[in-house]
Amino acid sequence: MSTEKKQAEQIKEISGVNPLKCMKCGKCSASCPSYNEMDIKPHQFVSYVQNEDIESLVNSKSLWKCLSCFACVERCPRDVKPGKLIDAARQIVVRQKGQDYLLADEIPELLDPDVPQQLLVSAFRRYRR
Amino acid sequence: MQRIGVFVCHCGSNIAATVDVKKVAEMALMEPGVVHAEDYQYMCSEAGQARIQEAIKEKNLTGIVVCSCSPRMHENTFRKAVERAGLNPYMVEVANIREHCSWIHKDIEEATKKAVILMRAAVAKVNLNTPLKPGESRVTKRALVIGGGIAGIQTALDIADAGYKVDIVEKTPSIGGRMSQVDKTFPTLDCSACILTPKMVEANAHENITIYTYSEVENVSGFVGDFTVDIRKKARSVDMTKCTGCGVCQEKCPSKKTPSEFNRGLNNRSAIYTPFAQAIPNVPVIDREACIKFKTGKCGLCSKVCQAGAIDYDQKDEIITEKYGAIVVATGFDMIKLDKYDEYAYSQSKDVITSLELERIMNAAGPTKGHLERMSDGKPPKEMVFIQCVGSRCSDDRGKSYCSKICCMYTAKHAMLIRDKYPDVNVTVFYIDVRTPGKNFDEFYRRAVEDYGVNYIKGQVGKVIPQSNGKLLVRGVDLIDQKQIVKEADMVVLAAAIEPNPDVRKIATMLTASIDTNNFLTEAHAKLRPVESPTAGIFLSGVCQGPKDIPETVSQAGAAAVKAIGLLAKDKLMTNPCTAHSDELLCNGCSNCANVCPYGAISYEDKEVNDHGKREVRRIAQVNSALCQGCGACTVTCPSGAMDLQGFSNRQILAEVDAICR
Amino acid sequence: MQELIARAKELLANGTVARVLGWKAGDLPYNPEPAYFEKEEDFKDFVYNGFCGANLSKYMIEATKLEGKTLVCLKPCDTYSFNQLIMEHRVDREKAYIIGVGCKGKLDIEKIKKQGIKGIQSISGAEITDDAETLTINTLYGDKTIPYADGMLERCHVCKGKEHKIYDEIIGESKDTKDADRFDEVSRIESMKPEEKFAFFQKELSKCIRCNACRNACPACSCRKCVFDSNKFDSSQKANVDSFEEKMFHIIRAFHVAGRCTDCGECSRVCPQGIPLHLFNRKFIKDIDEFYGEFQAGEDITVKGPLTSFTFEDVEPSVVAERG
Amino acid sequence: MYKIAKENLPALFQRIAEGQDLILPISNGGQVNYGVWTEDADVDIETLKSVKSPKDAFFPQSENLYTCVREGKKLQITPEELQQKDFVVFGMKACDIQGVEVLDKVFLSEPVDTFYAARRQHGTIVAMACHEPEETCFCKVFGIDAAEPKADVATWLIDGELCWKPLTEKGETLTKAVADLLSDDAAADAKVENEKSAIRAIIDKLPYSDLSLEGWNGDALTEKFNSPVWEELYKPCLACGTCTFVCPTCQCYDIKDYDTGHGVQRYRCWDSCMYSDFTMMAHGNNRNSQMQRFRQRFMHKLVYFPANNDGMYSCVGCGRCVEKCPSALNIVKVIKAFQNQGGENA
Amino acid sequence: MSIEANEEFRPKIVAFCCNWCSYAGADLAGSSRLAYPADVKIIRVPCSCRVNPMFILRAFEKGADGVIMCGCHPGDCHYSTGNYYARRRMTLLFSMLDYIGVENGRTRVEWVSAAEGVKFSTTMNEFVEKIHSLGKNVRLGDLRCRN
Repeated sequence: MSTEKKQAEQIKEISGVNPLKCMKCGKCSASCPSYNEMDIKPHQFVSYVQNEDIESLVNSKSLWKCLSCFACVERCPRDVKPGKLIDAARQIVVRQKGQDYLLADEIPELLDPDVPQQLLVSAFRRYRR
Repeated sequence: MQRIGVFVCHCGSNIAATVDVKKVAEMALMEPGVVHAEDYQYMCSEAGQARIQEAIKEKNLTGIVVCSCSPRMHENTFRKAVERAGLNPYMVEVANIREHCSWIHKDIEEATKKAVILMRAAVAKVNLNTPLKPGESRVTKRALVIGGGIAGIQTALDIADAGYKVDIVEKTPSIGGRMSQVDKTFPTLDCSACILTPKMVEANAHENITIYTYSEVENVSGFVGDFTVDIRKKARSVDMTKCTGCGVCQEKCPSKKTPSEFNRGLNNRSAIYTPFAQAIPNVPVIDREACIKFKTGKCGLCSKVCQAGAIDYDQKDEIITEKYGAIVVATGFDMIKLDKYDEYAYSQSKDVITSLELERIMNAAGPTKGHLERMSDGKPPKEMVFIQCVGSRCSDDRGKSYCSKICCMYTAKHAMLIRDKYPDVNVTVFYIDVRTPGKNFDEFYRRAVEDYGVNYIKGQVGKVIPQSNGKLLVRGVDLIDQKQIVKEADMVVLAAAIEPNPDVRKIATMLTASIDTNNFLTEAHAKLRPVESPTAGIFLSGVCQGPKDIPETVSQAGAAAVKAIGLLAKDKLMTNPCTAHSDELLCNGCSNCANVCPYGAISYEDKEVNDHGKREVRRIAQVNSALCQGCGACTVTCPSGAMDLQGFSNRQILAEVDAICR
Repeated sequence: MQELIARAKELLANGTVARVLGWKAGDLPYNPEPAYFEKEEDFKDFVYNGFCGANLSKYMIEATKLEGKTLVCLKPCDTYSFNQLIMEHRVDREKAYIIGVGCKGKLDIEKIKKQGIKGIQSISGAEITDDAETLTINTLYGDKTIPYADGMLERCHVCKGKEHKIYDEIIGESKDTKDADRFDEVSRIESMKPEEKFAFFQKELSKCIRCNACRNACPACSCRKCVFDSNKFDSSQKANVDSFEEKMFHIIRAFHVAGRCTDCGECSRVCPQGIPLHLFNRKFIKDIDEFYGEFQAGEDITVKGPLTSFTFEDVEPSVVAERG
Repeated sequence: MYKIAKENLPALFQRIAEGQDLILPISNGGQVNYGVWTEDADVDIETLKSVKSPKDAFFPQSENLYTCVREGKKLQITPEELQQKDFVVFGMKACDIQGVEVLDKVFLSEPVDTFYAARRQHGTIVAMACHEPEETCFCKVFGIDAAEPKADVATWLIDGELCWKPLTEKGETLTKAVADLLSDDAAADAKVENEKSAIRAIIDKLPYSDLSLEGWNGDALTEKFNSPVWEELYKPCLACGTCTFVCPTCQCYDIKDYDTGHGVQRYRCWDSCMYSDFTMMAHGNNRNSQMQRFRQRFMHKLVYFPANNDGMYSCVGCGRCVEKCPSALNIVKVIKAFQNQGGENA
Repeated sequence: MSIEANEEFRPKIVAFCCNWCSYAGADLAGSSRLAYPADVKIIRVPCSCRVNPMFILRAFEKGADGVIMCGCHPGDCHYSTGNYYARRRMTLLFSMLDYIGVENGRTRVEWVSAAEGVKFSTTMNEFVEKIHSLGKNVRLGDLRCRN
């Protein structure tokens, strides 16, 4: 199995998403609050995984622009959940980086007293895995 | 001992490519009772059948096993073939070595082994087969149509024209159904009422048609050719024979706060009402929930103003029991509830409406007298957004997995009509795909785009947000231009999915007709028997079977009528001989079998039996073979094994079990 | 007992009933047999005591076919069986005159003998009239006493109550002798590992001699001809050839009475090998209670049995595996 | 007279079981029945009566006769082998031994039942005197002495010792094989004599010991057969087979075929005259009421059998049916019923 | 014909399928070429309510390693109520088999409609796999049938 294929399989496995279920309606992109910031749009994520182009996904800006608000997951009529794919791609990045990710111990040093708790949790969710 | 012939079919290469058919035939000769075995290219062909017939004559065969495709496919073919050779048709058993063997296994040795076992099981069974003779039952020459929409009306008219009596049962106060709510029809844009009303009138006037409106089917018993149906005629509180349809009662009625069902709740109606002006019969009903007289005992205004003296507050529900030979289901559809689609703000804003509501708004007899206006403030809209596939093509539990089929076309129609009548209104349609298979359909859609300037955007809407300025903020996506679209609209129209009428479940249970996971009635065969239910004598007309537009509905309605006529034209029917029967020497008369019989086919009688010389009067179960459908529920509940099923007897099934396990 | 005899004689004399179905004293202190009494002088042998365990409902299947009414003595638990037989049209209520007889628990001679008692010459304390809490047994090898409860049948320890469910009149006091939960043993087995369960039943059923006493004594097994006696299922009878047959026989026996079995306990009482056959029936009863709601066969003749009814929401068979 | 301490019995059983089967009373699930000895078997020689009689040792409840295997349209028939291995039945009581003699009359007379004959030939019976006879026993009525059983070896269990006395050649052979475990003790003779009289004294006190068999013989056939007493007697009978299956002398069997899927196994199994399909034939049943079947059992034991076997009854008074009948019916009640009837008529 | 130790275990599996839904579902699995092991042999019955517990015990007696019953989905029975009765009967029977120590994976009920060829095939694949994991049925078979 090629690396690309392996990675694509890995993403599918982590996210539990079957990209073949997508009917390309675009409701995810229509729902996305970060749409304009993204280079690869939410609905495209699905076809990237389908086409096994994980490299592009991993290097995209979108990966870190997604707020994990899960609007796309909620509204997707086909139960495809693009948000989960993005999450899974992040996981791949984290795994590639090995141990080099945010640890709980590091937080106090970084902590700005004005940072809202919510952001902290969301950041942790994004960078901790 | 039977003299059995085994015939192994190659089915071209369908079977022969994976099953060693020669080997199966050779092994068959080893089985007890088998005196003849052969294989042939196509057993179901003329020549194949002839070989069976020849063998029966030459070798005096008493039982036949055909190893071929599914018995659901050709069991009848082979039964008829052996009958022509003088053998009882029920002496045939089919071993399914195609669907259950050659098509699912690749390894030849393995598939052959399995085919041999399936053949053995069939031989073991046929060894115990006995000749069966179908009984006869009469056909009541009257049909029942459940549902008085365009499907029901058309079916009833066609059956009636063929000379048979038909009754239509309609739940609402008038026939007409969904089509009567529609303003214009695609792709011709004729006025729906203009083409429907004449049919309604014709049905009402037809000497062979009886219409029961404001009525529901309460109970169904019996079987093909001889159904007995109880129809509940709900109390109308108005004497149909006296009412002249003048309408004064409706004008004077002081209770006018009930949302109009016909206008989809967009305006109100009186407590005594006819749903719409062209209603048939043109006799109002009193909605007892809303009527002041019924709620408080005071009022009685309608009775005072009725010159014909037709108001009858004491009227009671009436049960009409009638016999029918055939039943056609035409229960139609409704729009799905949109409460799970909160992102489209349907429940938050009056200006987010469904397409059917738009039909009423566009209709001259509707709540706005045909003027396009916002339901919130009555202002004419400038920006309209249509959202497609709301609840259709969904794989989650919020919507339906199927395509509702009619939305693309009616949305094009709406867009076109609006642009035609109100050229200053901008119309945007968000779509996933535009599906236009149908005569002149795509041309119609292209006209909306090319001639009327409707803005079609490929992409879905993610959210509709009601604004404080009364407008609706629509956030969608344009997948072609790769940009998110945020747009202010005055009205949003949702193409909500259609679903079968929720009552159909109850009706299907009464009819013992099967229903699919989406509550559409199942057809007997998806391609070859699309208007028949698997339950004999039950036919399907219109959307109750699957989404359809009007022309399709009308043609299916005609087809269902033809099938019903075909049944009614027969004087007698052959009944299935595979029915239960009780061994009177074993029967305890305990009633357990009657308790589980879904057809009420079992009764008891005190009968003198001769039990090996001992004469005794015993309570014995009797099966009415015309009512028995052969399910076998009784056979298992019977503790003594007195009840057995012909064609699937205890010993036959056990013989199959033994043959498979040996 | 005297009141019962007097009333029975009276009903016989005034022609209300043509015969009386009760018990006749045996030739040993503990073996009275079910018997018919038609003449006044027959009553000299009439007995009703702690050893009259037989459920006479079963005999009523034949008795109600006879000319005239039959007076039958039914203990509270027997009346459930009688009701069930009415439901299944196996007895004719019109031809039965039911005297609900008092019961303070019936005795199990096997259980008494298991306590090392042999050579029995006489037993006192088994008479239904006195309130003796002990049995005094006079034997060739000396006198023994045991508490009444220690000699009671298993079924009486899980007594369904002292209420007669159907009767024309009641004579004598009854006592609820319940001092255990009837599903305890079933639950204990349920909690075993599969191989333990299998070993348990293998051991018990290996004793079976296929005498059919359990079936023939059972008021629910009232078939004119049992499936195991007819050739409809090719199910052989009376051979204890292979362990499978006993399992087949006992599972099907219990299945055929599932939902109809009143848990009268006759099967276990009559088994010559002391197999706890009620454990099969009670398993079905426990499952029915758990899956489909509490149900007591024979309690109410207007209620359909659990295997001839259903609800749309019934549990799926996979519940068996899911329960673990 | 030899003897062996009770605690050495396991060693004795082990020795006997070397090279041959040992069948003896084993307790299983609270019930004592005869079974093949194994090291972990729970041997119980204290309990007077096994539930089933030991007749299984010579006439099993079910035994194969032959096996047919079908291949294609060919049948291969393999008869079951006759018993070839020696075996010992230990602990049989005098009544059960008389039961075997009844079976001998049936199976060893012409035509000889070879399956049975082979088992008789290879079986050695070690009998035990009845230490404490019970109230259901009535062997005395049939002239059986429970105190002194006749077998290949007779034994008495007295005060923790088993006294052992070979009576036949087979018995001597067995005794030789286990001689080192036994000790010769002349004093034992006296103990055995005491035991015998104690047993006989108890037997005289048993409630059934004075039962009279007067009038029960071949001559009484018609009179007994036509008696109205049967019509009353049979009524509590549930038509189960308990009495016949626990009986040491009931010898009726049925022959059945079992479809193995590959062929047929023909076996015979005990039948019971209480069953509705007893002697069922193609035309039906010649005893089609339970009264007739009930009568058959007792007429056979007390009238037909003695008529054909020089007065030998085919009841041995073991009392198992007395104990086990679910309806408390039994042969004693039948015998008594006729006495009473006779008295009244006279 | 004794089974050699190294010979692969090929379970015998009996599937009772109702004529209207499950048998048709099996046909659809066939025409869709959805493979499942050849160990499964189907017996056609008119309705799941025709399946007598005796049939299931008989299959085990004669050496079956697993028995599965398929019928129409509850509510969809061609005879309207048959599968409801079957559901109760099988629940109780399976519970009893479990109670006497028969591994409960050897029996299964699955509702398969005429349209569910995929479900039929996956169910059969799963079931065969389960029986493989349980191995040969040694607790319920009749010894005389083994050779």
